Amino acid sequence: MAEFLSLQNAVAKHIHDGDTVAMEGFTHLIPFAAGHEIIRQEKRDLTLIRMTPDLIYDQMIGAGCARKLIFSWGGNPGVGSLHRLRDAVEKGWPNRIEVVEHSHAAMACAYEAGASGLPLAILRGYIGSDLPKVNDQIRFIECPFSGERLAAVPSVRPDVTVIHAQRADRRGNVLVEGIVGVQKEAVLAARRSIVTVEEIVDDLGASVNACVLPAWAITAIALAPGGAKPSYALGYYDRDNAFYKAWDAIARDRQAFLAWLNDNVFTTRADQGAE
Amino acid sequence: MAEFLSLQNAVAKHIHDGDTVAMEGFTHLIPFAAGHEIIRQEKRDLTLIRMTPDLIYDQMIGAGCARKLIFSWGGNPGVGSLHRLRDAVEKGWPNRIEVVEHSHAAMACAYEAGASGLPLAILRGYIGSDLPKVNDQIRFIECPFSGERLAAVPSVRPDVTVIHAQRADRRGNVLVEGIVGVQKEAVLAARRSIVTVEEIVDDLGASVNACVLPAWAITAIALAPGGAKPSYALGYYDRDNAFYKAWDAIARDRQAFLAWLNDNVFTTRADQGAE
Amino acid sequence: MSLEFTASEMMSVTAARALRNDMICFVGIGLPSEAANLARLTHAPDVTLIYESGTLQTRPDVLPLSIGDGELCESALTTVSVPEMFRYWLQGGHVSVGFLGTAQIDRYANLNTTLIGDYRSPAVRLPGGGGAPEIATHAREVFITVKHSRRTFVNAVDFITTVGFGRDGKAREGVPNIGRGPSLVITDLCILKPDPDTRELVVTSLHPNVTREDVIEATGWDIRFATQLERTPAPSAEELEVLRDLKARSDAHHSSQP
Amino acid sequence: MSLEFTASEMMSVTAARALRNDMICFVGIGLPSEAANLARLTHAPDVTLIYESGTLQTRPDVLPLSIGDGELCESALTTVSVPEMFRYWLQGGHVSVGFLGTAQIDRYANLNTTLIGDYRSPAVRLPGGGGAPEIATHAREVFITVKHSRRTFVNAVDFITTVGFGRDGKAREGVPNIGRGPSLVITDLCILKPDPDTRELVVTSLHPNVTREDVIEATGWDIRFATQLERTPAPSAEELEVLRDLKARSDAHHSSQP
Repeated sequence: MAEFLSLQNAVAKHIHDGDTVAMEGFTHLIPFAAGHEIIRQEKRDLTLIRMTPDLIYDQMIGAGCARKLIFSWGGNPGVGSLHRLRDAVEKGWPNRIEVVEHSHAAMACAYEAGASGLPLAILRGYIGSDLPKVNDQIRFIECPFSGERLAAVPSVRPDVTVIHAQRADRRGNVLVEGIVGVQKEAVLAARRSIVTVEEIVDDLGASVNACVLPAWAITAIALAPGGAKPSYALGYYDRDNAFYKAWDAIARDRQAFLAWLNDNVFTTRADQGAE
Repeated sequence: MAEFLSLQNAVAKHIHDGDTVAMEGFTHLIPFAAGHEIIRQEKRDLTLIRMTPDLIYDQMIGAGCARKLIFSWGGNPGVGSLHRLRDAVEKGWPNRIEVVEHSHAAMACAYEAGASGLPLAILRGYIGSDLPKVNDQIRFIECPFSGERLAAVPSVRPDVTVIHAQRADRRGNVLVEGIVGVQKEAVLAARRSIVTVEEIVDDLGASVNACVLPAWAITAIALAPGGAKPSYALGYYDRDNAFYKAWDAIARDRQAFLAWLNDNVFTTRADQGAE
Repeated sequence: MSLEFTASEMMSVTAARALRNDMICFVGIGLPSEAANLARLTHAPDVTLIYESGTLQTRPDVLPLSIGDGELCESALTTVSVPEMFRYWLQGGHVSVGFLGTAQIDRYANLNTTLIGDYRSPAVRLPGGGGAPEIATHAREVFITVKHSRRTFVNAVDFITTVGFGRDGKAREGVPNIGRGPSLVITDLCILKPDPDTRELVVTSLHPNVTREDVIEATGWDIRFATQLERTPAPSAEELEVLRDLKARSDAHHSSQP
Repeated sequence: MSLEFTASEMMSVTAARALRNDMICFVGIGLPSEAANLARLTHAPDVTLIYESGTLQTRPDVLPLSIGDGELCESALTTVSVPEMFRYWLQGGHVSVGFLGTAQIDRYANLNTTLIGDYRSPAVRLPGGGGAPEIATHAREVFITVKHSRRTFVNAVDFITTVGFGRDGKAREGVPNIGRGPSLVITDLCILKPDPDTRELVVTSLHPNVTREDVIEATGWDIRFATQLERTPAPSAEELEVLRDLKARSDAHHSSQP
């Protein structure tokens, strides 16, 4: 049953060094405030799972939180590279990280299988791709009915999933709206979950088939207004595309990155919001 | 791209003797008007797929449309037996029908796999049940990662799926709302689809993550107000539970059934609505 | 104080008492639904009820006739597709108790809702499995409620639609990711629980005014009784009043045409 | 009439022309998105655009910077989850054309967006596959748009992230349930199509003012030209105006902070 905690307490209580952590949000509703709190609490040796690492994992990797990354597209969307990710992969700074790489289709199916309590996901995928040569987690099975060769990947089952959502009601039920990505699947696939929200309301105002996570499917909820910035929250604020562009120059240089981190994360408190 | 047709023309054009037909709607939005039109057009040798045959298939089986039934729960919900289904299975009246029987979980997964373009569905299912002994379509595979034994069933891929929905817009996009069952999956899994709707409107009035089927995923749309009666359409009319109870006596007797069929289906035109 | 009540009422009240406020209950239609909603309207106001039609955390004012009445959807926290219900919510491991009815049950709590007689030419064709085969294996535990008679409590079910503990009581042993199975059977005569070692159903409590002989007479196998046999408390006035109101409301609702 | 236009504009306009009004297009971010929206705003107002973020039939007023900008969701017919997008809509066979960009491409239209150099110690780590590996096999056909240079058009890609026709041109032969693969490559210099027999990319049309030598110089393999080599029509005034308006609108939008 969802417990209302401060973001600081939620991260301290539920994310531990060495954990496998999924922080989802497909461009929309990326949980930056939680990512910054993880950086501030200097969590280490995390296995980070995310379809699109985006700036949030670029920052966490640059800050030294990660030892492994499971992902399917690691760029700054519409801008270019994730320089902190590249620096870690290409030069081992601040530490070398192991990379396990999938396609989006496989990652999406792996989350879906995790939410479904299954050990594997089956898809028609990776045909002709070199990815199975470099990722031993990609296997193939034969369909017992058609004989067709299909790809199989292990399901995603994180220790903890972190997402950001528009709002929770006072009983701890959560509404996610707009581009819902794999957030529901990521929460249901995980042992524990932290949901940061823009606001806590009396009534979710959800339509009948809306994407609602019941309180009993969530571990902790933390109020974090603006907690998805510079990503966005439909109905609350727009994506800060200018910051995504500006990030390229910040992240390109180790010193500029460290200075940014100091000014914008380490000297900022969780309750001041992200960025 | 969805073509607007009369129900009579839609059934005549897209449902042929011998077809495999799925008519879905989980208690809610059952396409009775379409079922009655199929009876009126005396379609024969259909393989009927439906999780819960309900009164609609009881009527179609009693009218002699079916040669095979694929299902997972064949009762009159809250009332008792489907007497026409039982008469066909137990006594071969009006003709013997073949029965292929699953659990709900397997049928739901089989529709989901059909919509996903896969030849099979994988689930943790049928453990300890005798159903695999009497249904050779239930196989088992071993997970290549965990070694766990999991059930596999062929996906559902009907020739044609028929559903009833609240409304279509003038471009042919369709909104399904409330208990959405497996309707989206059934339409996407099929080669052709017919959607009957309560009304055709300028604007669907759908919320951002509503269950909407785009016009390009539908074959034909037919206006059929009241087309789900005695089932119901959320926002339009309630379930006629009294009729569901009354059906028990009608269906229990062959002559009473034939009289009902004559009075309520054969002498009724499609545009007069169901029941 | 002595209240008048029927055996059916005794069964529903006893079944309702088995649900706790913190449970996530996957509810079968009929008797389980009646008991689950009675629990919600009495001692367990926050019990979470899930129906296989996709309605999560529903609070119907009248008992649904079908598993997907409009009432269930309109009073639910949210409604998901049926594939999602079975994949994410049931198979995903979120259900603490599955609440089932049945047509036949045997000493190892195996359930038959498929048919009487031979599969290829049945004497009586029953509705089939529905959600039960996977509810019984994915829920952390299973409650069963069913009227007690020799027709229902049989020595060997004609068909195992839904596994209890198998023909030998050992069907769950060594199976990964499986719930612990039936933990409670509530009838109109008594309460039964599986023996911790053999898994055979044992009568643990007799309802008021029911004798051992009544149960033996209504059971198709040589039924065992717990050494510490209890007496089920009679329904309270409040339980009876809420149950009768609920049933009257529901009957009136299902008899009126829309 | 002689209009001024850049090679990039020529590429976008040519790529846009390849889309027809009745197509269901799964759109990659960047150049494909620019071309797809230009098509929608000119000759193909009803072309259906799908982005992997889950937005079905979207009509953004400005080009999205990311694959999931709010604009895409707000202007979509509906927005589905990412698993549903990849399972039901892409793998389910509803996409007529996948529109992709790339970092490297070879003569058999194999695409590399993973890395330059060796996988375990890459010289340059690129973003990776994203949606492309399955878009390329599930869509009925694939269009690719990319700037023409020796860095991009390489003799052999360092890594096949996304299959065109494989290292030998035969990767799709005998594979069930696979699309016909890349049918069109649009660069800032020319149009290329696979040879019907060998699947090797062949230049079929040169853009205005581009010579064979320009293409040879910019291609890392011994590039072939069709015997009936065409000349791509220059952009029309309307095409250029709509494109420039779209880009100006989009640049202004992405530079302003919310």
